[in-house]
Amino acid sequence: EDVVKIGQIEALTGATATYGWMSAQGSKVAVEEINAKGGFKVGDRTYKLELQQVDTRGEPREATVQFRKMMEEKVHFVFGPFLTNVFNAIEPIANQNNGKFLLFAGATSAHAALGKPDHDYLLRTWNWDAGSAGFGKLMVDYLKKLNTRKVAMLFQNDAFGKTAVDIYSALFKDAGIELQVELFEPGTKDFSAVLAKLAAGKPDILFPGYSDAVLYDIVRQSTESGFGNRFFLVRGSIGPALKNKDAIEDYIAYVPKYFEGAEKTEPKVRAFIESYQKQFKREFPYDQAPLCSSSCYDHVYMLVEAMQKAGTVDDVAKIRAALMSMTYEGMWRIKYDKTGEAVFGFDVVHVRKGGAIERVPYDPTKE
Amino acid sequence: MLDVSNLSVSYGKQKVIREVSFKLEKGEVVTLIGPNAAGKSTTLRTLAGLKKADRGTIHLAGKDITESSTVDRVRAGLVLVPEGRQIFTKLSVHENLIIGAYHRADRDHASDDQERIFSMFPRLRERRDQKAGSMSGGEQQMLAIGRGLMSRPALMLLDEPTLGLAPIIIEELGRIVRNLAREGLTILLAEQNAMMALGCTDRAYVLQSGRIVTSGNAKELSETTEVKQMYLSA
Amino acid sequence: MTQLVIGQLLNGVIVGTLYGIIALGVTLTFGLTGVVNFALGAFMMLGAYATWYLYDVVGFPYPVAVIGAVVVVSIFGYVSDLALFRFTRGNLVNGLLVSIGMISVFEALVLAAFTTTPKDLTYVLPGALKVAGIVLPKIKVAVAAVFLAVILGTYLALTRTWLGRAAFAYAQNPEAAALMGIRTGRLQTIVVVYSTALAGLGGGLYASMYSIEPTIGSAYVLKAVEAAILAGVGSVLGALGGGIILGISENIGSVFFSSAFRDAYGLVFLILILLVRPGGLFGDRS
Amino acid sequence: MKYAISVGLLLALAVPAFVHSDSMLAIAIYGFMAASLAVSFNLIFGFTGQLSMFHAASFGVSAYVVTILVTTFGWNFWLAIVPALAIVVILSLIVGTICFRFKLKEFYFAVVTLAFSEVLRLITLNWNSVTNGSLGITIVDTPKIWTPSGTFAIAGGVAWYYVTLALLVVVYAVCSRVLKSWIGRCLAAIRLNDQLGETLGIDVFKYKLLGFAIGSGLAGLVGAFYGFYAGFVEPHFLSISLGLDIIAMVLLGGVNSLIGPVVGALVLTALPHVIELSAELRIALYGSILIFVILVMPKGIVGLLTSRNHAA
Amino acid sequence: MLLDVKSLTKRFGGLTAVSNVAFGIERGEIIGIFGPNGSGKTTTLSLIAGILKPTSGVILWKGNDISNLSPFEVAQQGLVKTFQNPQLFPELTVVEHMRIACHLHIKRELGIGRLRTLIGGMPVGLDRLLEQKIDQVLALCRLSSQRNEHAAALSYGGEKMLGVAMGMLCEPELLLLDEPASGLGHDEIANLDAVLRDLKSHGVTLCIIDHKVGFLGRLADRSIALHHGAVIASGKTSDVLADESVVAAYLGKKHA
Ligand SMILES: Nc1ncnc2c1ncn2[C@@H]1O[C@H](COP(=O)(O)OP(=O)(O)OP(=O)(O)O)[C@@H](O)[C@H]1O
Ligand SMILES: Nc1ncnc2c1ncn2[C@@H]1O[C@H](COP(=O)(O)OP(=O)(O)OP(=O)(O)O)[C@@H](O)[C@H]1O
Ligand SMILES: [Mg+2]
Ligand SMILES: [Mg+2]
Repeated sequence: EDVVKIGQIEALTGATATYGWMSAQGSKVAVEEINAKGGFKVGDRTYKLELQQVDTRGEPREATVQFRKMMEEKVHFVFGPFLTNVFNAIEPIANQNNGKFLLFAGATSAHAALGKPDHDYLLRTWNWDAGSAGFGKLMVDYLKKLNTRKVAMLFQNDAFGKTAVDIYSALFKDAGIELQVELFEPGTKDFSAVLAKLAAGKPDILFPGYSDAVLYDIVRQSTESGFGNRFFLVRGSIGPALKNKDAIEDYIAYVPKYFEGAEKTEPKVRAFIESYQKQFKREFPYDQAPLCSSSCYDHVYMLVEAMQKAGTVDDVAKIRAALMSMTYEGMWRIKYDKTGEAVFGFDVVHVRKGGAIERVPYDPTKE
Repeated sequence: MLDVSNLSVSYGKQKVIREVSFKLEKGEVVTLIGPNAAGKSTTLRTLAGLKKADRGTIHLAGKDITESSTVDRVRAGLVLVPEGRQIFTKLSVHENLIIGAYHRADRDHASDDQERIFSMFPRLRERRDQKAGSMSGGEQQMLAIGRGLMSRPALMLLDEPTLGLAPIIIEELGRIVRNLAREGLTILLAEQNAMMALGCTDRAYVLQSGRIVTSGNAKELSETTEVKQMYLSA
Repeated sequence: MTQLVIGQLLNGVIVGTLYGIIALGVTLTFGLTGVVNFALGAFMMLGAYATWYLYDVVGFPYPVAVIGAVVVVSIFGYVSDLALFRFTRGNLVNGLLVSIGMISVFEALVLAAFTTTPKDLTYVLPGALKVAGIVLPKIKVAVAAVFLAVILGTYLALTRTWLGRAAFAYAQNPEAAALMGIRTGRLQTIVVVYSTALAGLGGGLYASMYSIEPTIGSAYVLKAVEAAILAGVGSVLGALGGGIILGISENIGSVFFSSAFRDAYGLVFLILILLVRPGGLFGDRS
Repeated sequence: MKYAISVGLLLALAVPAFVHSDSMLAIAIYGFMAASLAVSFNLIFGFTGQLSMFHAASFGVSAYVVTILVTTFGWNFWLAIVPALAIVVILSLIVGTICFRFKLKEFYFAVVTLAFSEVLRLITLNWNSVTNGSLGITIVDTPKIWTPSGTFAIAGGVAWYYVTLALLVVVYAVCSRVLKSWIGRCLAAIRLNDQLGETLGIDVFKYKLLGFAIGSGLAGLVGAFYGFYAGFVEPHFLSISLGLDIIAMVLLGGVNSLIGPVVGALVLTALPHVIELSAELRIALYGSILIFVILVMPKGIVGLLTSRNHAA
Repeated sequence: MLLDVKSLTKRFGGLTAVSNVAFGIERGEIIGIFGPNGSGKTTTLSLIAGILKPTSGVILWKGNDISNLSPFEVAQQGLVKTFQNPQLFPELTVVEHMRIACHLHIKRELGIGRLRTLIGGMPVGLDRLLEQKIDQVLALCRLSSQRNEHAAALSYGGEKMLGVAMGMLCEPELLLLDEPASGLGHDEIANLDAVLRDLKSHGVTLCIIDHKVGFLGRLADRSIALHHGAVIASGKTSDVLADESVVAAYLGKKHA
């Protein structure tokens, strides 16, 4: 019986683990499902998947060693990393192995590397803030429509925070919106001082980043102490809004999919959530970056489909070509643009005081 | 009161105390004299439970305490005033004394006893609130003795109590020891200063290289030429 | 501006009491067992999770949940003392590393049981007090009051009781303490367990103010260690004072300068104070 | 002992002839650099008795200085090491002078050096224009070596393997010479009873500072190389967790010798890659090993082995 | 005058531990310091040795004021003090203590040339000389048999003698001894007496505190007596010990 190895290189523990940990679970669900069904056929042979997940702990050095090992073990498909600094660290090693494997990266900094020489291996599975199909611009436009003149950005002082600030500073500038920026140390729980300081600048809306862990605290502290009750965010869930629904005025969030709603209307989403619950025997974490697990889940299936289309499990150039030319219909409809950046739809969710939810879907794959 | 028989103690492979036996009656003052490294401190530390004996038994007031912990021995009335004082350097004189009464049932009334100690060593009263660690060597020695008395022991072990004391205080100490014995306290002294020791004790044991070589009535012992030569001329 | 500053001054005090309660545990354990128990942060995290579990999952009333959490954490503390800390007494570095090892173990346990997903307790006491334009969340005020009461109670207990005296004596000379009839082993166990209970209480109340994750402890224990040192090890009220000074310097520093340097403000303060008084603000000069 | 070390060194020299796996070499290379850090740390910690939390800062500052000089200002790598070491030594002299003048000891010293180290980390993290903040700096240059048969770049696992092995040998040799000299005795006196040492005529302040500066300088030397092998520098280089990892390595190997930290560092670097476990289990295992080592082998691996020998 | 102490005063808070003390020491003599407990003897020697800083007053060493030097600088000038409570390097053996005490000798001998030993090691001749000297001093102090034992295993008397031995290895011109004989037995005191006389004959000046009046009374040429921090008597030792105020404050009864 033949196996196809899939590697996944993410932080599974440590302070930066939230997204990597969820991603790892999504691919795990997909792999177990596929194997439980007896694997998949390419040509006349049946293959099973072997998932190798390593924990970088968010440490670039650790990641480089683990990544080297994957390359030596001839893993042709690697998912991750999500973290920008980890991606930067393994990039040179990946370049040396160009042509031998495909990397389904998530890091924002991977955007800039797409299409560069020696980067044929690189695909970017999440269309993030930056780029033509990214949602950053759409979000800023949405704000503009609300007559926003000044935004206060409050981000974690880490690699992603810095990247986000760079991206959005430019976007806000183009849109003519004034910007106030404060960065906080990872691990901060009391935002009172920095919120008070930002509030003193009288912004129209607060733009906090970027994981639920801090969102719950920021939204609560900001509304409780009267520092502001309008929020705008591009990561995380609407959980904090619903929890403080009577204290907020507006809460506008980019959500790849509004899972609580989608679960009721889309059978594929329902199936995924059930499968997740069966696999891990726990509640599905709606407010914990469900996009990471679900998108990894979809991408595993998409990859399998691409292998079947290409008729090979190890000719990565062919598989890449197949990926680039296909449209996958899973929980999302996913395409790759010509640079290798994934394009798929997402929702803007606007929660208003009292908990009323308005959902504005965008689907760039249709254009 | 105290009955030690066939006590042997060693550090690692080195035997320091060999088959030592002796007895103390209630109210008696007995001295262990002997040159440096004879094993006096080791004997006392073993009696106090700070050091484990290899062999032999220790009975206090008829009870076998060979295996008891230091704390249990203190509670049974056996108190050691250790060599080198070991006072609580960061506590004041007053606090050091009070802590001496820690294990007593009536410890909340310990201040009466403190007065008694102050009258024995007036210097301590003058220094009541000074940090014990900053006191002179001799003052610390007085404090250590005072602290030992605060626990109202039945048997008190004094390890070189004259260490660093001025002659006038040594003489005073001799008087204090005799008075305490008269009040019913049993005292075991370990001393180099045989002159003082023999002057205030009833009986003495001479310890050499971990063995008891002579023993007897203090007066008689101090007459023997051997002891005279060895210990009294300093 | 003055409102902003006063508001943050008060917030600094409140945050400082939380540092203070953990710092008290640090100070007591260090003073008595010679070990810096870094795992107090992990105990605090356990306390927070236990409270969340008892309150939000099981459904006990909040105070009962907190008390339950304190009990649970104390049991963990007792077991870890019996199994581990007993063997590292008086050895700063070994104790430090054992406690760091424990952090890993506890974090792994919580991770396995509850995942990295942050938990946010159902609000216990929502709303805020507004006085002269300064807004203070009710829950923070209440929590700070409890911490203050506990620290002052500990102070009174330690200065007025024999247990406290014995503790101080033991810290200085264990052998002499034994000669005074002080049961040293038991005393140390009491202190280790008490400081873990404090951490459990800290965690339980923490959970009512902030969201919780398996890693919350590490930041707080560092702050607590800084507070304890700043105050001078061994000083009970100093732990509180040190915590408050740290809390204030962080909050006020963040208002006037970049918040990205938040942790540095307390540290600079710490360095300055130790240079003027090498034994800490409330400690003796030595 | 000498014999064992020589044999170990010979074996180490031969390794690349047998091991062709790039990731194995990478583990060895990181192991050597960790070992160099641990050995230099133990000069301050094990032999002078100062629990310095400044080691990661020395390491990181030097890594940054060399990187910035090379990538931004186009300096030659070897030349850039000189100012980097100078800066590290000066910083350690400043920090050391402050701590030792004010007689900060033990835990107080640890926390104050930690404070300095954290302040430096925060500066590195937030001085965006120079350090590129949290993203760190990617390094593409490779240092070159001149030999009679031409210059060649230090690139690839094997070259770095030998370079870092040489680095370890240099660091080890420096520490060993220092400890065998009169300085070593002064350091021991300081560690065990500085008041007595002072009355015997030892300038406690000077030798404390000397030990601290030598150890920190050596950490700086490691930092200079580290970034160029890893391919990046980032603010985590100065983090507390690196400092704690170094302590763990030293204790695992044994504080009382120079070779102990080497052993501890190699073991701790390799361990996570040898045993593959789920993430939760792995941290639990790491914690348990740490606890086990300290409770069961308080003298570390080397201490355990040598005491066995003595008994036999 | 080798050492000249002028109006030396030391206050601790409200307590004046040393008050206006003045005395001089000539090269080659042995001077004794007597006085009741807490009279300021140790404090005086600590001031001279630089361990404490005087509140006021000057300490002239060969004419230079040394009152603001650190202990190690004072030691380098040739003034070494031993401790009343024995001080040790825990973990080290007796001979290792002695090697550390050779620090000043090596420093004097090699100076900056010590840097060369970093590469080449210690000159063989010097090394051998030092080891010989260590053995000699250990023999004198009756510590030879415990040469390789941990110093913590010594009895109290042994610890005190180790202090004296280390002091001797520093090769001081003036050795300040704080109660060297306390805790020593008769035999050891006799030996100490001989050792100190021998030191004197080799030109070392000695200043000794002790409560063993018999021992120090025989040894010291000249003495001073302190009481409440002030000098109450000075001069020939026998005269000082016969002084009425000394008898009243210190001896309790006339000393033989
Ligand atoms: N901790 C120890 N480890 C090993 N040997 C020890 C230890 N303590 C004491 N000894 C040895 O035991 C012997 C007896 O020592 P001890 O301290 O009992 O003598 P002592 O009679 O009290 O002498 P002194 O009058 O000098 O205090 C000595 O040879 C000493 O070296
Ligand atoms: N650091 C200090 N702080 C406060 N008082 C001190 C300090 N050091 C010494 N003293 C006091 O100064 C006085 C003189 O002390 P010193 O040690 O000089 O006495 P001494 O003559 O050596 O006595 P002894 O014969 O008992 O050793 C004592 O009363 C002591 O309590
Ligand atoms: Mg003794
Ligand atoms: Mg004295």
